[in-house]
Formats: sequence, structure tokens, C-alpha cells
Amino acid sequence: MIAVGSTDTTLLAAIAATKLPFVAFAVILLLTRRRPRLSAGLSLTAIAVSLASAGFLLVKHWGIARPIEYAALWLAGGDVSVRVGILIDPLSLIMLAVVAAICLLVQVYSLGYMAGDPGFSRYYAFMSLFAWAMTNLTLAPTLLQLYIFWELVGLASYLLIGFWYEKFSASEAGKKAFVMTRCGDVAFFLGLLLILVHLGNLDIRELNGAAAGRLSPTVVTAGALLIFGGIIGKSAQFPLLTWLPDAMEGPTPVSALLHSATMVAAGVYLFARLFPFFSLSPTALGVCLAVGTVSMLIASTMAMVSRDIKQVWAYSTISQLGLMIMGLAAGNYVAGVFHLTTHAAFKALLFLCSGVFIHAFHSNDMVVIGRQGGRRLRVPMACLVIAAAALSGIPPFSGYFSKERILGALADLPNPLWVAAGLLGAFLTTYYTFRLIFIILFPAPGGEDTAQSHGSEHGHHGGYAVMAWPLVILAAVSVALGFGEKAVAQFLLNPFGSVTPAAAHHAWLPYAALGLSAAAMLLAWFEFGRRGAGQIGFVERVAPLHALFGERWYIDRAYRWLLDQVVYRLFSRLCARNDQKIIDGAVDGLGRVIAAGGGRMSILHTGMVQYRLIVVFVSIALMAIYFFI
Amino acid sequence: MEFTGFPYLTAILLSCVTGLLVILFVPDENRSAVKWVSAVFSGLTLALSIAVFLLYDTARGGLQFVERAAWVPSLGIHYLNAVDGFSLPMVLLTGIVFFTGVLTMWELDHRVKEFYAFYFLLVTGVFGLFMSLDLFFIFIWYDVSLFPMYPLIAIWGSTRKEYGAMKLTLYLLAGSALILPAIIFLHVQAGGTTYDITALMQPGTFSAADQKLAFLLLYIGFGILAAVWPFHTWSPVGHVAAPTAVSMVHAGVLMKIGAFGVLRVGMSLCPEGWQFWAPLMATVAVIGIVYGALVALSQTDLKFVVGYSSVSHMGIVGLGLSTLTVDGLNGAVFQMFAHGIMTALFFSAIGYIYERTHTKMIPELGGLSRIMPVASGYFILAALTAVGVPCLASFWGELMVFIAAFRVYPIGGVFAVGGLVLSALFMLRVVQRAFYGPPNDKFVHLTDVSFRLGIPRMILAAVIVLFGLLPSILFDVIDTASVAFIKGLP
Amino acid sequence: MTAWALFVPELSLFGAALLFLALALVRTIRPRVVFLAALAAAALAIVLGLASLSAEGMLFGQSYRIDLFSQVFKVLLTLGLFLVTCICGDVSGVDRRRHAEFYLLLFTCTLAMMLLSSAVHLLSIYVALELSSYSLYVLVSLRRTHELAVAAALKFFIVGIVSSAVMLFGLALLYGGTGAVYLDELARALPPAVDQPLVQVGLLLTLCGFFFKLAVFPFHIWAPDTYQSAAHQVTAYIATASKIGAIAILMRMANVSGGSPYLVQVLVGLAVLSMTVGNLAAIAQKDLKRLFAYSSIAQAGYVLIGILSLTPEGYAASIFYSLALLVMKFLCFLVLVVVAADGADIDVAHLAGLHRRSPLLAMALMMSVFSLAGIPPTIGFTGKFLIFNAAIERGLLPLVLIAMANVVVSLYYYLMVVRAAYLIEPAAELPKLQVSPVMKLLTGALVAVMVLCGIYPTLILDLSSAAAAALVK
Amino acid sequence: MGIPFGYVLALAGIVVVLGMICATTRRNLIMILLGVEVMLNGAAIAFIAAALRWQQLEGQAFVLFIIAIAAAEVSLGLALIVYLYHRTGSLNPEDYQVLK
Repeated sequence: MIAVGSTDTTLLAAIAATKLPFVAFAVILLLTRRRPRLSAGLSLTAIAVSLASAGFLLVKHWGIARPIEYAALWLAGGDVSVRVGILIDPLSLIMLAVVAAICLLVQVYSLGYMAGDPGFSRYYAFMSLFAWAMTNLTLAPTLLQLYIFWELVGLASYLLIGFWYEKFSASEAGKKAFVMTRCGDVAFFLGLLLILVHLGNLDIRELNGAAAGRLSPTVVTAGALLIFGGIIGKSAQFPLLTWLPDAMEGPTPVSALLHSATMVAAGVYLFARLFPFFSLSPTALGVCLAVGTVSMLIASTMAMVSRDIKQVWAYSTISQLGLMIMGLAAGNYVAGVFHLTTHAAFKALLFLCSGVFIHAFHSNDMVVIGRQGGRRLRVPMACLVIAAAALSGIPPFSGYFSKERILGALADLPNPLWVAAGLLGAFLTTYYTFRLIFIILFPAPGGEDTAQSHGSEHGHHGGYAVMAWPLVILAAVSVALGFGEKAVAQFLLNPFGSVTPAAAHHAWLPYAALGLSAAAMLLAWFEFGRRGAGQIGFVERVAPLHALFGERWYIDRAYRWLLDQVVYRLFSRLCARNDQKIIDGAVDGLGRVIAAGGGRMSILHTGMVQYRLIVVFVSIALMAIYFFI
Repeated sequence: MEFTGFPYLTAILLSCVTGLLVILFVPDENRSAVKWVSAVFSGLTLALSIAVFLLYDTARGGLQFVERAAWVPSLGIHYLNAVDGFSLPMVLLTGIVFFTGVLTMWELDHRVKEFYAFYFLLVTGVFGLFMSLDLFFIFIWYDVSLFPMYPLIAIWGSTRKEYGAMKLTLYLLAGSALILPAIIFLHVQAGGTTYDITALMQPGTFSAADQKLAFLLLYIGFGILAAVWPFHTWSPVGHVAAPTAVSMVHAGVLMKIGAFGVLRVGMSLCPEGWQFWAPLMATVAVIGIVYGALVALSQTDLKFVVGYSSVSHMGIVGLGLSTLTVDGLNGAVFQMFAHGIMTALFFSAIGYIYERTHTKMIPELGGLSRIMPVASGYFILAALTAVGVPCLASFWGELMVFIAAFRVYPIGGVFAVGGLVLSALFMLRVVQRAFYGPPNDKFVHLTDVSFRLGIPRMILAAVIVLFGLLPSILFDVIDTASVAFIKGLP
Repeated sequence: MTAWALFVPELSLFGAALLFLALALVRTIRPRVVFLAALAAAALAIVLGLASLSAEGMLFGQSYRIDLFSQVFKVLLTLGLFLVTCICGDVSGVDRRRHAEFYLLLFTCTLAMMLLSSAVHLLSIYVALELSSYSLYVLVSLRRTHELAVAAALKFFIVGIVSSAVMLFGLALLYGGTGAVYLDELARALPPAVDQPLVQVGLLLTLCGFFFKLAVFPFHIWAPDTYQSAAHQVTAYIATASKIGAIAILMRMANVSGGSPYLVQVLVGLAVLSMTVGNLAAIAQKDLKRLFAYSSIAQAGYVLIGILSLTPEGYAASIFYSLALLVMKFLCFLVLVVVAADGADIDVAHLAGLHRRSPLLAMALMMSVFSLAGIPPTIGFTGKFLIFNAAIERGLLPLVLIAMANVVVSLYYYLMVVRAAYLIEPAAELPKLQVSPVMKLLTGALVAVMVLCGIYPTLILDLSSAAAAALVK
Repeated sequence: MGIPFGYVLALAGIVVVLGMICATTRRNLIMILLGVEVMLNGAAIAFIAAALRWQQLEGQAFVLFIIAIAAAEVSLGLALIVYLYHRTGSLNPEDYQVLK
């Protein structure tokens, strides 16, 4: 390894943070598959050490200005050499800490949630695989390494979504997630190739530095857009957003970890990682902004009508990721990253809380949960409310701070449309969040009778305490994180030298946002919360709108049609038919013609002796005549 | 006559031939003796292959372990064996697939002796081809590795076995019908004095026109064996019909012979022909990648899916070869190796499943992961490799090929990369239909792979992961050859 | 008297023929004795042939040349005779009383072939050719119980005499055009006469007679019926030894032809047609011997490619291929004779279960048909390789491509034979075949020869090259 | 000496062609045999002409051999034909084509 400028403890810690989960994964898969407790222990130890290392690194390098990079040549080729290594800078450190922390919490939580599952060991193996891939993705110094682990987190996601593979919908969802993100990844990969061909390497620092200036604007724009394709896929942005709600077929902790807090955020992370590079192309930023906005809005609308608690959070994740992308694309690096951080905490919390409900009531339906007495699970309920408040951007919860920053950045843009969209998003977010909260908290009358039995079954699992602690910790973080805003911003901006002024000069903005949130909350309370409310949202009263939102704007249908009719029925069938009838048919036909010719030829040889003589004579004559030609 | 040190390469060949002869003299009835003899000799061969791989001096590069003896002096035919960075991975691959193939067929109980005898003959030819540097011997080994396929498939095969065997044999020998004239043509054009590739490789030996003609013949001839579109239809049919170990060797090694032949004979001797036809090769390869994947989408037989995926993957190899760059060659050879191990694992897993369930039809399976998690695990691992998941061997080959292809043929490169989506689609579809979902009641009584039967699959899986994590072991070796090769181009 | 010493191999056969003539008159002799006598005589002939391998000289007023070329062919012929005799232990296809006559004709025919390989005078060529043909006509008709054998012999006879009449007319034209009757005179007279229709057509018509013997298109039409109708051993003889004599004389004639483009083109056409017609027709055959008949026609096409190269390499390749043909075709017939021990015709399908009934024979059959198809590592491949090498040196790449396409087609029916022997299980379980140890040894030895000479052809190739050099000299 | 070589050759050619026609058109085994004999005689005429042309004896020797061999040919041919006639009572070549 070539050290580029720091002591060995940093390297050691970084290696510990990134490599141990792989060891855990390999050991579990190979050796301890039949011993679930040991497997869980291994996995937890690995991720705990990771978290400790991440914490150590964060503390040690708090305030670093110059990134630290370690690299080793993994593969040398003609024009390409693949380097692997570790890049330590504020962004990667924060992300690493977030990833390790949430991984650990979710794994602890899973001890209770997954208890007794026949695939317990496998679950922890895959979790470790994910932790390994995600930490390495975070610390990747080159785009190629990032891409490699990007694919691997995709693999982990596939395996974990389809963890209960016997359920058709789960395996189907896993496949869908993999293939849809693959579509984005292909764009990402092409972008990678484009940059590689024109720049000569894929070093992130070089790409963000002066070297990128050598590239022609067209290449930068094309490269940025292609890479953004990967972000669209991974972060489930429009138009590749439909896999994420389906991914909720996986176990809830998986949803919490991969499909809200960390993996899907990898897309945003990549955007932040290459923020200077993206900044070189206004066109690309414009497209990103548009995509982020569209995703944010339509995902919110979908969340407004869903009754599935996890689906709501899934849509919300898409929407919040869109918001982060908007923030970044609007040019505010800190806003995007900070929202990524806070979102990781409160969204994980939301999922984990929901997981407790689902675990307890064996239903994803918020109405059922409410009716069966969801509110009596006090700790989760309280945490859920805290997280919901954070999501809605209500002070003093962390979401408020990060959202304000993004809205401020949007307000900085010349076109007021963006900030309007952002505010609309904030309104919708609060509405669907509190719609859910109120439905659970104030169930419409109609029997809480079955609650007891479920409660007892829950106790039977005995994992409640294990599951509660992570909730509490996350709730605390969600509350506290917002106050670290300034410090984080300072830390993040260190490498850039200057501190951009905070978006404080839009004094009206917090009031507008808060006002809208309050209005949304009121609306939600009116429709769902108050005694005797019909629990029917305004969207549901307009049937076409309800259908549109409920059907996810028909995006899924379009894909289904494309896949079934175009890919399968048209191309695939056509090719298969062609292969059978034309290409292979030609071969077989040739064979048949030869065989038939043989038959004819054979019959010719059974003629009467004098006919044969005629053949002889005619041939001789022809040969003789040939001389004269 | 020239032998440097212990003749490892001849030892490999002799190990196969001795195994063959010993098998022939074991009494018919003693089946387990036949199997043990096969295991011992194939293990010995594998050990020798590994030894050669490890002893190869990458710092020095070039041809090593050279064994040369005049064979037919009047025609300039030599017994000339050597390995370089291109053939070394292939020798290792053959060793691995050979050994694991023997172990995979451990449950065989029908005409055991004959099976292993033909199998050894087949592998002898494959080894010979990879190691030989004399055109005459290359052709001999080529055919030796082909004709045992007929009895192997026709006797021990399954679905439409006679049709598949006949088609495969005739199709591949039709390829050899182009190769032989091309080889002799080159020999004659070089003055008719030698068949030694190293001598014929000297620049300026052949005129450009000769090279174009000869390369086309060689490309089509060997390309048939490499399942180059549109000469690929023998391959899925053959895969489906062949017994497990033969499928493994067939997809794992034989198809590589085709690509290797293009590289060793066509590209080495006719570099200008190669340069002339490279755009055609690239086009055909890209069509193969996309087309293979599309056809695989609508197959219902496990082996057909793998067969068409092989067409797609060999397209990647062809694309790499057509780029005329170091990375392209590196990637192509690596991909050959990776694809070999991967398909061997595929067929090994399918073989086990077919032995138990007696069906390869995807709709009839389902939920196997619950019933035989380990066997399914091997298949899924192979599928993930096929999909191009990083840290599994195939990824690196694809990566290098795509990088090179994108540089040289941007449009073709885009289509080829787009093929990745399709490959993910059809592979995962198969995994989902056959292995996920509720278990089929018919199969619940079946048992999973035992440790002993699992050994060959374990070896293959380990190799996939090893080279996925540490690709440089292989790349460093290949690089020695491809750098020199590209530098030597006119 | 030293001159007569050169003639010893022929004399030994002549003596043996006389012996069998005598034995034919003694009706009471046991067939076994006749067989052993024939075996001994044939073995003796081989020994004598080998002993006189390096002999050289001219006999009978310069009309009979003994050189390495002729001696090599004589060894091949005696070898063929010996091999065929080996499978005559039980000539069930021929009436027991006629065995002595059978050997008489066999030996006479071989003698005629040997004469043919040395004859360098047009008249001696003609007489030797007729002698060999007549022996064969009668041999074909000797088959017992087969109603159609005589009819087939008659057809064979009619095509034969027509060909010989055509050839005779060709000889007359040749003689009329050049005035030469010795081959070395012809060698001087022909090259300047490239444009004379009389001479060129005469030469072509002359070659027709040899084409008949070799069963080249369009003179092949006797082959299927004759192969099928004759006794197995006779068919084996026709397919092996009798072809070799024809190859020898064809090469001698080609060597003096002067190589006009016209002749080469016609030969190319005939070679292509022979291969194509033979291979295509063979696909449709069920009867094993009939299949081999068509296969022989195709093989004749390959031999012709070597000859029409008109180079020493081409001749050497053809000589090599003659040996290859001898060994591989003989092996096929050996299997045939053992499987059809009762002397009846068998279909390809009757080979079913052979791998169980006699693994050795099944293996031998597989190797020999692969060799016939030209799959390495067998002598058949190496022979084809040498022939194609010569042809491409002559610039005949397209011809070689066509020939290789034919190889692929031929593989189809050869594989059908393998399929029958290895794959198909007989409807009823058949007993194991009784193969005597000697026969096993012979089979094993021939398979070994086939493989070893295929992989390591140097020795035989050097001999062939020397023989070709002697021919060209 | 008066007749040019070409004329005699033409005559020989005509005779050979007549023989061919006889051998191919007459549906009678014996007539086929006769046709071939005619062809042989045509060849013999050509030999005589050539012998005259070159003033050599070889051509005439040929003719003597041809006559001898033709006799052998007829005897063998007739033997076969007679045998077949005894068996089947037919001389029509169309009756002898059963092999497939």
C-alpha cells in the first residue's frame, strides 16, 4: 500500500472498518450456517468494530482539510489499471459513520426481529456482505472501485429483498430491484467508460480537481448525465422509481437499512462525491434538478394514498432522496449531504418502528394496525411520532434544519418554480406522514379486540427489548442531530477552503415552510385524526386522481407492458423464433437437402445396366467435347 | 530436439493418455476402480497444470516449458509444446474442469468404463491443443477433442441426444473443414517448409491478401466452435443433450478452443487479416451478445438458458479479441477462463438437480432452494457470475473487454454493455422460477448435495471467488503475452 | 539369370495360382487345408515382396520396369492379399467345393495387379488390366445362394468390357497421335502434344479404363451392385487390393501425361463428382457393403486429388493414402465378416449392440470409419492431409475446400455406423461374438498401425516419397 | 498407303460409336455383348491405321491381342448370360435390376 500522507492508525482503522464485515460474511457462509447465534455474534462484532473505527477516524480527522488517500494496484493492464484503496475526507467519513452506525443498530434490532427465522445465519451473512460493500463504496478513491461496490450493494439488496424467497412477490421484487438498478448501472458504467476514455483514469480526486477541466464540455455533460443515470437507478428516482416500493417485500430491518437509510442514499452520495465534477456542467445540473423535483413530487403523491405502512415510507424515501438531489443540484453541497445524514437517522427509525408494529400485528396495513391497538406499543409509537416530525421538518427535530437548508438553496435559484415545488413537497410530506400517524394513533372505531392475542405472541418472540433500544438511540439522534448543523457544514466544506454563506437571507422561508407543514398537519388531522373523521383523504374523493396515485402514475404498468410485450413477446420471441426457424432451420434444412439428395443419387444407381452405359458414354462425350471449348 | 528441464507439458499429455490406457485395461465390471483411476489421473493432471501455472515465470514472459522435437522432417512438422500467457490460463482451466468433471460423474453407472475412456481422450485433445505450437498438431488435437463428443453425447446424453450429438459433431467438423485448408494454405504460402507457428509468425511471411483469406477461413472455422453468431445453434442443442461432465467440458473448455484457435492461429499468423476483419468480428460479437441474451430470455430448459447465455458470453470474448488492444486481449482471455469455470459450475449444479428431479424444465421445478439449498446455491453463484457481479471472476473479463471495446467501437460497446441488463433479466428470471418460490411437493423428499458430491462444485465455486477477488493472479500472466502480442503488430 | 530374380514375387504368386488350379481339380481336399496353403503363399509373397523392395531393373524387352515405385505397390498388393486371405478362414459365401478356385482367381488377380504396377508398355498394361478384371468378374459370380450375384457379375462385366473397349480406343488414338507405345516414349511425346485433340482425348479415354477399376465417376456405376452381391471376402478384396493396382497404373499414366490444363481440369471435375456422388449416395444406404461401395467411390475422388497434383508430393501422398485405404477398409470388412459369419448381407442396423458383443471389434470399426472420414489421429487423416497439402501447393485451394465439405458429409454416414455399433441396442439380446485370438491380435495390430502411422507418419511417408521419386525419375 | 490416317480413324470412330449405340439401345444381353465386340473392332481398326501411319509392328500386335482377349470376353460373357438364361429364361437386361 502506498501511503499518501498519514499515520498507520488511520489506515488500520480504515481497513478494520471496511474489511471485517467481509470476513464475517465469508465465515458465516462457509462455517457457521448451522449456528445462528454464533453467526449473529460474528456479524455484530464485525460491524461494531467497524463503527468504532469509523468513530475513531471521525474524531481523529475532525477538521481535516486535505483528503487522505491510500491505494494499492489491484490489477495492471494495458491502458487501464485498477486501483483499490481508501479515500478519507469529510464526506466519506460522515457517510462511513452513518453507514456503520445504522448497520449496527439495524443488526441489533434484527436479533429480535428475525429471531427464529430458519435463514437467520444467511440473513446475517447477507447483512455483513452489505456492510462490507457499503463501507468500501463509501471510502472508494476511484470511480471504478465505487462502481464495483455499487454493484455489490445491489447484489446484497437483491439477496435481502428476496430473503423470504418462498414468497413469490419477494423474489419477484428482488429481481425487479436488481434489473431496474442494473438499467441505471449500465448508464453509470457507460459514463465511467466515457470518462476513462477521455481522461485516462477514474480517480475521484482528479475528476473533481483541475483534470476535469481538460475535458470538453460535451464530454462532461454526457459523462455527468450517464453517471446520473446510475444515481437514478440506485436512488430510485424518476423514471426508475418503482422498484423501491416493491423492495419492501424484504424483512423490515432490511428496508430500514438498505432501502431508506444507506444503500439508496448511495446514489445521492455518489452525486455529492462528484459534486465538483457535476458542477462543471450546468445542463447536467438542470436535468438532475428536474429529475429530483419530479421524483419528489410524484413519490409524495403515491405516499398519500397507500395504506401499506412500509410503502408509505418507501415513497417517502424516494421523495426525500429527490429532495436531496434537488439540494445538491441547486448547488448546495452541504444541504444535500446534511439531509442525507439526518434522513438516514429518522427514516431508519421510521422503518424500525413500523417493523415493531408489523412484527406485532402481522400486517402492513396501517388501518389494521391502528384498529388492533398500535398505539399501545408506547415506545415505538413515541419514536414513530418523533421520526415523523423530523420527516415533516418540524423544529427542533433534525429534519427541520436540513430541509430548511435545501429550501434555502432552492430559493437561491433564479427560477422561483423550484422553491415552490420544494414547498409543495414539504406540504405533501407532512400530510402523508401525519395521515399515517393519525390513522394509527386514532383508529376509526371498529374493534381493538385482537390486540391482546398479538401482544402475547409478540412477547413470545421475546425480542422486544432488543428491538426497542435501537429505536430509542435513533430517536435521540434524530432529535439531536439537527443542532450539529453548523459543525457538520464547517467540516464538510473544509476541503473546499471557503465557507459558502448559509441561506439565511430568505427570512420568509422558514415561516412559509412551517406554515405549510402546519396546514398539512391540520388537514391530516381534519381528515384522519379528529374524532369521527371519515379517514378518507381528499385524494380518495377524486377517483381518477386516486387511481393515478394508487397505480403509481402507471409507471409500473408501462414497464410491465414494455417488458412483456416488447422485450419478451417481440424481441425475445422474435429472436428465439429466428434462431429456431431461420438460423437453425437453415442448418437443418441444409442437412435435409443433402440427405434428400443422397436418396435421389442412390436411386439413380439402381437403373438398368444400359442406362448406366448411357451415362458413361455421355460423360465421356462431354469430357471429349470439353477439350474443344 | 530441445527440452528445458522436466517436460511438464508432455507429462500432462502422458498423464491423460496413461489414464486412458489404464481405464481400458480395468475390467468392465469394476466400476469404482474405473472411477478411482480416473480421479487419480485427472487429479495428477490438475496438479501438473497447477504446477505449470505456478512455475511460469511472469517476469520473463513469452513461451516457456518449450519442448521441441522434429516429427516429420520432410514436411516441417514438429512436436512442439510450449505455454505462454494465453495458453497458461487455458491449461489451468482444462485441468480444473477435467478433474471436477470426473468427480461430478461419480454417480454414473451406465457403461462407466467407456465413458471415462472417451472423456480422457477428449481432454487429451484439449490439452494438446492448448499447448501445441505446431499447426499440424493443433489440427490433430482439435479433432481429437471433437469426435469423442459424438459417442459421449449420443450414449450418455438426454434430451434429443442423437440429434444433438450428430448436429454438434457435423457442425464442428464443418468448422475444421475450413481450418485444415487454411492451415495448409499458410504452410504453402510460407514456402512449404514448416508448420511451426513460432517460425510462421515472423512478420512479412504472408502477403496481406493471403492473410485476409486465411484469417477469414480460420475465423469462421474456429469461430463455429466458439459459438460465434450465427454459427452458434449447435451449442445450445449440444449442451442440452450432453451428460453433465461433457456439458462442463463442452461449454467450459471446448468453446474456448474456438476462441483460442482464433487467437493462436488466426491472429498470430494473420495479424493484417485480423485487423482487416476486426470490424466484422466486433459486429458479429455484439450481435451475439445481445441476441444470445434475448433468446435466453424465452427458454424454458435450464440447459438451454445456459447454452444461450454462453453464446452471449462468448460474444464478449469475441468482442475483446476484435479490439486489437492489450486490454481487449487480456479481458477476452480472462473471460474465457472465467466463463469456463462458471459454465462448468452451472452444468455441475444442473447435473445434480437433473439427477434428482429428472427434469430440467424451469416450469416444473421451483422452490429448490428450500429442498436443496447447497445445490441451488451453486447454481445461483454461477448465475450471479454470469450476471457480472463484481468480485466473481467473470466481472473482470467483462470489465476489461468493455473498456477496450468502448474505446475502439463506441457504438458496439454501448450495445454490448446494454446486454448486461438482459443477462441480469434472464438469469434472475431462471433463478426465481426454478429455485425460489414455494417448494414443489414432488421433490420434497430429495436430498441435498452431500459433502463428497459437493467437492467438485466447491472447487469450482472457490476458483470463481478466488479469481474474482484476486484477478491479478491471472491478469499478470495474460498480460505478458498480450503486451508482446500487440507490440508485435505491424 | 539375375533378371528373373527380379520377377520372383510375381512368380511365387503364379506358382501359388497353379497350385490352386491343381487343388481345384482334386475335389476331396478340405477347405481348411486350402485356406492354410493360401495363407502361407500370401505370407511368402509378402516376404518376397519385401525382400525385393530395393530391386531395380527392366524385363521383357523394356516393357516391364521394376523400381521402388512398383515394388512398394507390390508389397501393398501382397499385403492386401494376405489380409484378405486372413479373413477367408470361413468363406461361407462361396460353395465349399469352389474354395480352391476362389483362391486361384484371387491369386491370379493379385498377380495381374502386380504386373500392372510394373508394366510400362501400353500392351502389357492392357493385358494385365484385362487379366485382373476377368478374375474379378468370375470371383463376383462365385457367391453361393445369392440369386443375383451372377446378375451383378454380368453388370460388372458389361461395364468393365465397355470401359476396356473405350480404353482400347483411347490407346489407339494415343498411339495414332504419338506413335509411342512405351511409357518413357510417351513421356517425351506427350508434353509437346498438349494441343492435339487426338492425343489428349486419347489419353483421357485411356485413363477411363483405370477409372473403371478405381470406381471413379462415371465409371463407378458397377460398384454398388457388385459390392453388395459379391461374397464378403471378394468385396473386401475389390475394395482394398484391386484399388491399389488401379492407383499404381493411374499414377504411372498421369506421370507421363505432360500435365495439360485440360487433363487437370477434367480430373478435378471427376474428383469432385466422385466425392460428391459417392458421399451423397452413401447417406441413403442401409446395406453395409453398399454403403462401403459408395464410400469407396468417394475415396477414389480423394485419391484422384493427390494424383492430379502431378507432383512428387502428390504421388507420395497418394501412395501413402493407398496404404491407408488398405488398412482402414480392410478393418471395416474384417468386422463385417465376423459379424456376418453366415455370409449373408447385413444392414447397418445389424451392427446394433456390437459394443457389447465385441468391444474390440466395435472399437476397430469406429476407428476405421473415423479414419475413412479423415479424423485424426488416424492414418486416414494423415493421408488426406498429405493429399490436400499437395493440392494446395498446386494452387487448388477451392478443390480442397470442396473435398473438406465432402468429408463433413461423409462423416454423417460414418457416424451412423458408429451409432449402430455403439448406441443402438438390439431388439433381442445377441450372443457375444466369437473372435479367435489370432483375429483379435490382427485387429489390434491394425488399429495400432492405423493410429501410430496417423500420428507418426514419417517412416511410411519417407518410403512413399522415395517411391514417388522413383516414379518421376 | 493411299488412304490417309484421318479417314481410317474416322471409320474406326464410326464403328466404335455404332458399337456404343448397339450396346445401349438393344434390350438384349447378347446384343450388348455384340455391341462391345463391335467397339473392340473399331479400336482394332484404329490400331491398324496407326500402325500404318508410324510404320510399326506394335499396332498390329495390339490387334492380335485384341482378338484373343475379345474371344475370352465373349466366352466369359456368354457363360454368364447362358447361366442367367437358364435361371430366369430372359435375356432382357431390364429383368436384372432388383438390388437397392
